[in-house]
Amino acid sequence: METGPVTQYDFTVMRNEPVAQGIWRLVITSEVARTIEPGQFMNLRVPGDGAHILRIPLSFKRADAKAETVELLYAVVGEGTERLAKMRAGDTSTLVGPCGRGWWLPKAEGRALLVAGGIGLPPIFAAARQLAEAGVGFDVVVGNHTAERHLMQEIDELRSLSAGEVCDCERRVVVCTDDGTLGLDGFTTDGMASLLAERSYAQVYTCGPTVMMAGISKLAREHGIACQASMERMMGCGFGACSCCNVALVAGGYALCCQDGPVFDAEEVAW
Amino acid sequence: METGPVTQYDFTVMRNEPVAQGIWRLVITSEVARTIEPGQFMNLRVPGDGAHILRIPLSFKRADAKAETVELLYAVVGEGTERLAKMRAGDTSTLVGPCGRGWWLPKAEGRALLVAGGIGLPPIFAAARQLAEAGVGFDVVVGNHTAERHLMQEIDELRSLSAGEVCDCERRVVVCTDDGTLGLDGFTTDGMASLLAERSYAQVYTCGPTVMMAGISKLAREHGIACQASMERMMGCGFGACSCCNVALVAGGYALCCQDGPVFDAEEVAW
Amino acid sequence: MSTVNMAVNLGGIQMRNPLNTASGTYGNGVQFEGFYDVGATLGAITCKGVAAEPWNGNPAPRLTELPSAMMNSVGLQNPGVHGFVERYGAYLTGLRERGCQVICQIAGHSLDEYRCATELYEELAPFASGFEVNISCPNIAAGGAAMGATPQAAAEVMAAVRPLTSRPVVVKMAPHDVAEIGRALEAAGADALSLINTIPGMAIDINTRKSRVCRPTAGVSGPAIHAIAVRMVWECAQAVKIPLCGIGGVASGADAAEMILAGATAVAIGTANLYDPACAPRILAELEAWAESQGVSDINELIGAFEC
Amino acid sequence: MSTVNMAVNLGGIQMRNPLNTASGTYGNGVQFEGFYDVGATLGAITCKGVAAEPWNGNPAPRLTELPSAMMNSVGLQNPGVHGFVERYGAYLTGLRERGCQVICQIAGHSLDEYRCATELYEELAPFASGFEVNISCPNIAAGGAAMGATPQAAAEVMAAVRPLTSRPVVVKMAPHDVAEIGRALEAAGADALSLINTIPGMAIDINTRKSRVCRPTAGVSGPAIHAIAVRMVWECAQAVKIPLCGIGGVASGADAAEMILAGATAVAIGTANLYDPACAPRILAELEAWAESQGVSDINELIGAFEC
Ligand SMILES: Cc1cc2nc3c(=O)[nH]c(=O)nc-3n(C[C@H](O)[C@H](O)[C@H](O)COP(=O)(O)OP(=O)(O)OC[C@H]3O[C@@H](n4cnc5c(N)ncnc54)[C@H](O)[C@@H]3O)c2cc1C
Ligand SMILES: Cc1cc2nc3c(=O)[nH]c(=O)nc-3n(C[C@H](O)[C@H](O)[C@H](O)COP(=O)(O)OP(=O)(O)OC[C@H]3O[C@@H](n4cnc5c(N)ncnc54)[C@H](O)[C@@H]3O)c2cc1C
Ligand SMILES: Cc1cc2nc3c(=O)[nH]c(=O)nc-3n(C[C@H](O)[C@H](O)[C@H](O)COP(=O)(O)O)c2cc1C
Ligand SMILES: Cc1cc2nc3c(=O)[nH]c(=O)nc-3n(C[C@H](O)[C@H](O)[C@H](O)COP(=O)(O)O)c2cc1C
Ligand code: FES
Ligand code: FES
Repeated sequence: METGPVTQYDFTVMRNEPVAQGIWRLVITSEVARTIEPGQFMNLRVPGDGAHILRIPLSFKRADAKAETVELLYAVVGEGTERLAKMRAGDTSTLVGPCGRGWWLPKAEGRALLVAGGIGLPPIFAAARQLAEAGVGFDVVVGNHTAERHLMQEIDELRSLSAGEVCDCERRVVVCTDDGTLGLDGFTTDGMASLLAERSYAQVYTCGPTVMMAGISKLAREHGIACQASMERMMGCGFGACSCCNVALVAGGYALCCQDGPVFDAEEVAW
Repeated sequence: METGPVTQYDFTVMRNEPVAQGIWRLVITSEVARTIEPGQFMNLRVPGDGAHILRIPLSFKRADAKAETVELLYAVVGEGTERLAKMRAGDTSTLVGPCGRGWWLPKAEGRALLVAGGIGLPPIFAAARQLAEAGVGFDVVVGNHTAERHLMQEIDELRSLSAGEVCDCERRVVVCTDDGTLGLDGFTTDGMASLLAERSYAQVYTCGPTVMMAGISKLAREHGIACQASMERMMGCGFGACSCCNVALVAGGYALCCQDGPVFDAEEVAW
Repeated sequence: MSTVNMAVNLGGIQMRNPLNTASGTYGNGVQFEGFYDVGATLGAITCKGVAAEPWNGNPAPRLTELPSAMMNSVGLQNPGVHGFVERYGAYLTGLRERGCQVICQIAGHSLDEYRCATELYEELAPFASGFEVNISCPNIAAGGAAMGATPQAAAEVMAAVRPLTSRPVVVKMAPHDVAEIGRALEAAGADALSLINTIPGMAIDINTRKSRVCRPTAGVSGPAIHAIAVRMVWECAQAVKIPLCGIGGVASGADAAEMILAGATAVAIGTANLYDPACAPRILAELEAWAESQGVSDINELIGAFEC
Repeated sequence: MSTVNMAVNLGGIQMRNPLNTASGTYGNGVQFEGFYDVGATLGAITCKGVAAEPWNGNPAPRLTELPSAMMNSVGLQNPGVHGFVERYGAYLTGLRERGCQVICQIAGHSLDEYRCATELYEELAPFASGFEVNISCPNIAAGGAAMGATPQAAAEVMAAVRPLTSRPVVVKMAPHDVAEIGRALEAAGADALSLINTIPGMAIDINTRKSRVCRPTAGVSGPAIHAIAVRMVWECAQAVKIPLCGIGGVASGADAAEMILAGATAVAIGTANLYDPACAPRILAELEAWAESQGVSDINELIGAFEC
């Protein structure tokens, strides 16, 4: 039986500013910070337009339980995220959360490989912090169409993140662009392949466009590496009430992205 | 055949600020200022909420054709006017106008009596300026529920308005409140009655709640005075395209408020 | 200029592009001349419903606002065919000369009234490119929607009007059983169908416990009904061979494109004309851009091109 | 505490207040326990439609957004009566003990499946205060809406289920011919009717020319359909004597009040639960405040109190 820890919290905008081409950083204060785990998400009401009834589901980059702040990164892709970009410091609204099931620590010993595509970076960043805190070594592949979309601050932070990590080798952070304007000229699968040629991994974590994640999880499977993928679906509710966010399973039938995910064992997903 | 001089103009907010309890002053720049006449109105799109598709019809207080500015006064009464109150200097949108048929100058010689109830003041103010410019003497009755709703700046301006007026007697501006908190303790009909006891008039101009205008026009009729009333209806379009804004006529059938009005000969309206 | 042929044929009404206007939301065209050059822009306009004799329409209030929609109870206020032709005949004659087709709408409370209005139009309105028979007004006590409620009733109206004119006859359908009624109308000789009329709704003032408009129910229109309208156009398109004019909540080129993909030959703008009166040229430009993006040389290739 | 008696009786289901939830928009209640005390707040909940055997439901995507609305094509994904009782039986038993009625929804593709599900519920679900028979799901290929499309078909389902249970049976109706079908269901022994289910709609991605959801049509719900739903509740209330549960776009106490004035005994919150999951206590408070403002001592005095 599903239990219902998901609830509604108020939030107040502290900062909301563009940080890369079409990408904004949002920092909010909200009690949800106390309990939300890496890979979980929240469903924000962006006030103003009654014609858009659905909330906006967003993962987060970092939550500070003590300060009760959450840092999010979002791409402005449509009407709702455009409206979100107009919220100002001090504006308030509500969010539903913490939603879903986040990342789990690798079940096998060994290094982790994190692969983020586009705006898939925030939950991958949260996973990186979790791994660093748990002392699990990891490398990162971050891909984007073009240099200007890259979140340079986060890439720097990923390089330096450490919180007791037992580092047997230097962390690699491979930056790729589809158009070659920064770092490796290619897809994240190319970045992953280059790392796989050098190192071995016990666990892959990935978030990004579905076709990318399908490629990453295929590569992981071919190398016998466990893989977790954070999936995206349009969400009616975000907490298991409507069955609108189904993810097809290899075993047949569907799981609910908002409740059984968003993080899935990539092996179980019928890509 | 109706002709179609009504068009769509851009407007830019210059000022938008509260001036009395629940009443705001809006100053816009827009080309509509060149042609709009006292008693006509415009239909403003207040951007932001796609669930509210209709525009907001507003009369105006003053238009400056040269500076291309229009000054409006509006009461915040619902979702649309609340949204309007959030527009800031520099914000832009569109308006449809100039809509409808405005006031006409008195057909008979003599003094005019202007009676405004509540947020009916803006078109009455515009009529006052028109009369002052035409050299027609007038008195004014301005009513409101309570002192805090009164537009004191406009009342002062109404006292001093003159532009070549041939004044045979001092202008009277009677301020009333339903609750006695300012001026005469009573309705605008009481204010009108007190003036009628002293002076005679060739024409009454009125704008305010329908029941008030019905009372004023009845009083005018009883005293044999012509009366013009500016009517309000929910507006689908504001320029004669939908027939949603019907006003019942004494002669039977309906006129359209947005096209045949908003200013009607009060005698013709089936109150 | 568009590289795509935009001309379509709505049951004999040859339109330079698919854009039409929904009856009752466009005055009789002239009200929009201040916003854009009507004659140079639209494929056709559909005039307000007119009966043989003048109708007063319903008392106020006729309008209320709903989420992403409005609801009207105008009740077909109209000056009768004589009055209509007197006031608008010259303008509409000019409009046709400017290349915009003029569809005159026939309203009635009974078969006789429909017949009578058709005969009067035939006599007085040479400018009419064709007629639209309104059997779906939800806002009148007799006639209107009742005339279009069943396949039999709808076909009777069509059969009454058909012999009286050789010009194209479109029938304006209610949002109800559109496949079945569409087939009956096609069999009775309709040249085209337009759908949908407003969807009956109800809005109650909870303080007075009375309707927020003059009658208990009224007609919902606007963006809120668009998806429902597209579905009905698609259902009707599966059922008939005659062309359709898609109506309901169209406010953008994308909305119009959906109608065309669902099977509409023409698309009429309704409520959007009221709140966004300059929308038609924008919608047309968006529609053309879409047609170009689809790599077709003729918009007719996109009619019904929805892929299941 | 309200000074107005809020208790109502929905065809034998005794509710402490008129608030119910719309099937498929409320999980099975437990999902809302984090938002408010479900057992202490609602008059009843209606569970997700469940069939005798588990159904996978439709493939992704099942959801798209529309103006003031959403459109779903879930297709009744459900774990079957066994799975349902196993997972939710304990919770729902507790819910009833907390004073909230539990309405279990019966889904099926055929008369046999409806019978089978009813029998299984009778055997396994003592916690059910009553049943709701879903004859109106627009998102399944066989059964669903087809089972409720005509008065005859609807009455057949009711007649199949009726002998199998002595608990109250509500029938969930499609937005279609509600007066006529309502009368047929009443005659076939329904204790109450709930309406409306979603309105079929269609949304096309104009670039791919494909549906934006997994099937060509899907079900529109939310504020956009409220006025249409109120009208149908009113039409149905004129036609039948059994009580109604009003559903469609209810998002405020005022919306619920409109349903009651139009003739609904109970009111179910649907889509609003999804985007505003904490709404029920607020709606209840608003509804109580309204009832008080109307100067009645019992909310039942307001049922059908709309003044024409
Ligand atoms: C669990 C989860 C976590 C997410 N985390 C982030 C995040 O951290 N940062 C971020 O920028 N975005 C994130 N998203 C995606 C984000 O929710 C959508 O981009 C957003 O809802 C689009 O809203 P809109 O109104 O601006 O766009 P719309 O105008 O609604 O649509 C624009 C485009 O976005 C797609 N889209 C709309 N809603 C969703 C959705 N719920 N999921 C996926 N795609 C959608 C549409 O298909 C369309 O292509 C996440 C989505 C999910 C499900
Ligand atoms: C020709 C004309 C000129 C007007 N001039 C002014 C003006 O100068 N200043 C001013 O403050 N107001 C004026 N109004 C009224 C103004 O248009 C409404 O107050 C406004 O549209 C309310 O919008 P809303 O969304 O805030 O309110 P809603 O939430 O839509 O409604 C709040 C209340 O306002 C009423 N209302 C809504 N729309 C209208 C409307 N079009 N006409 C009348 N009442 C309405 C409703 O019945 C309701 O009681 C004028 C109206 C008309 C028709
Ligand atoms: C104010 C108004 C008046 C209408 N009058 C008529 C009419 O006279 N005849 C008719 O067939 N339809 C009439 N309609 C219906 C429209 O033509 C159209 O079918 C409907 O509004 C749906 O389209 P929309 O959502 O784009 O407005 C009217 C609609 C509105 C809003
Ligand atoms: C996601 C979703 C799933 C639904 N599933 C069911 C269902 O299983 N059984 C049913 O009778 N109705 C179902 N419905 C219809 C609702 O119960 C309700 O009748 C409809 O949504 C209209 O109400 P609303 O506008 O308040 O949502 C579903 C609706 C939605 C939005
Ligand atoms: S979004 Fe509602 S169940 Fe997942
Ligand atoms: S508001 Fe449309 S005709 Fe007057």
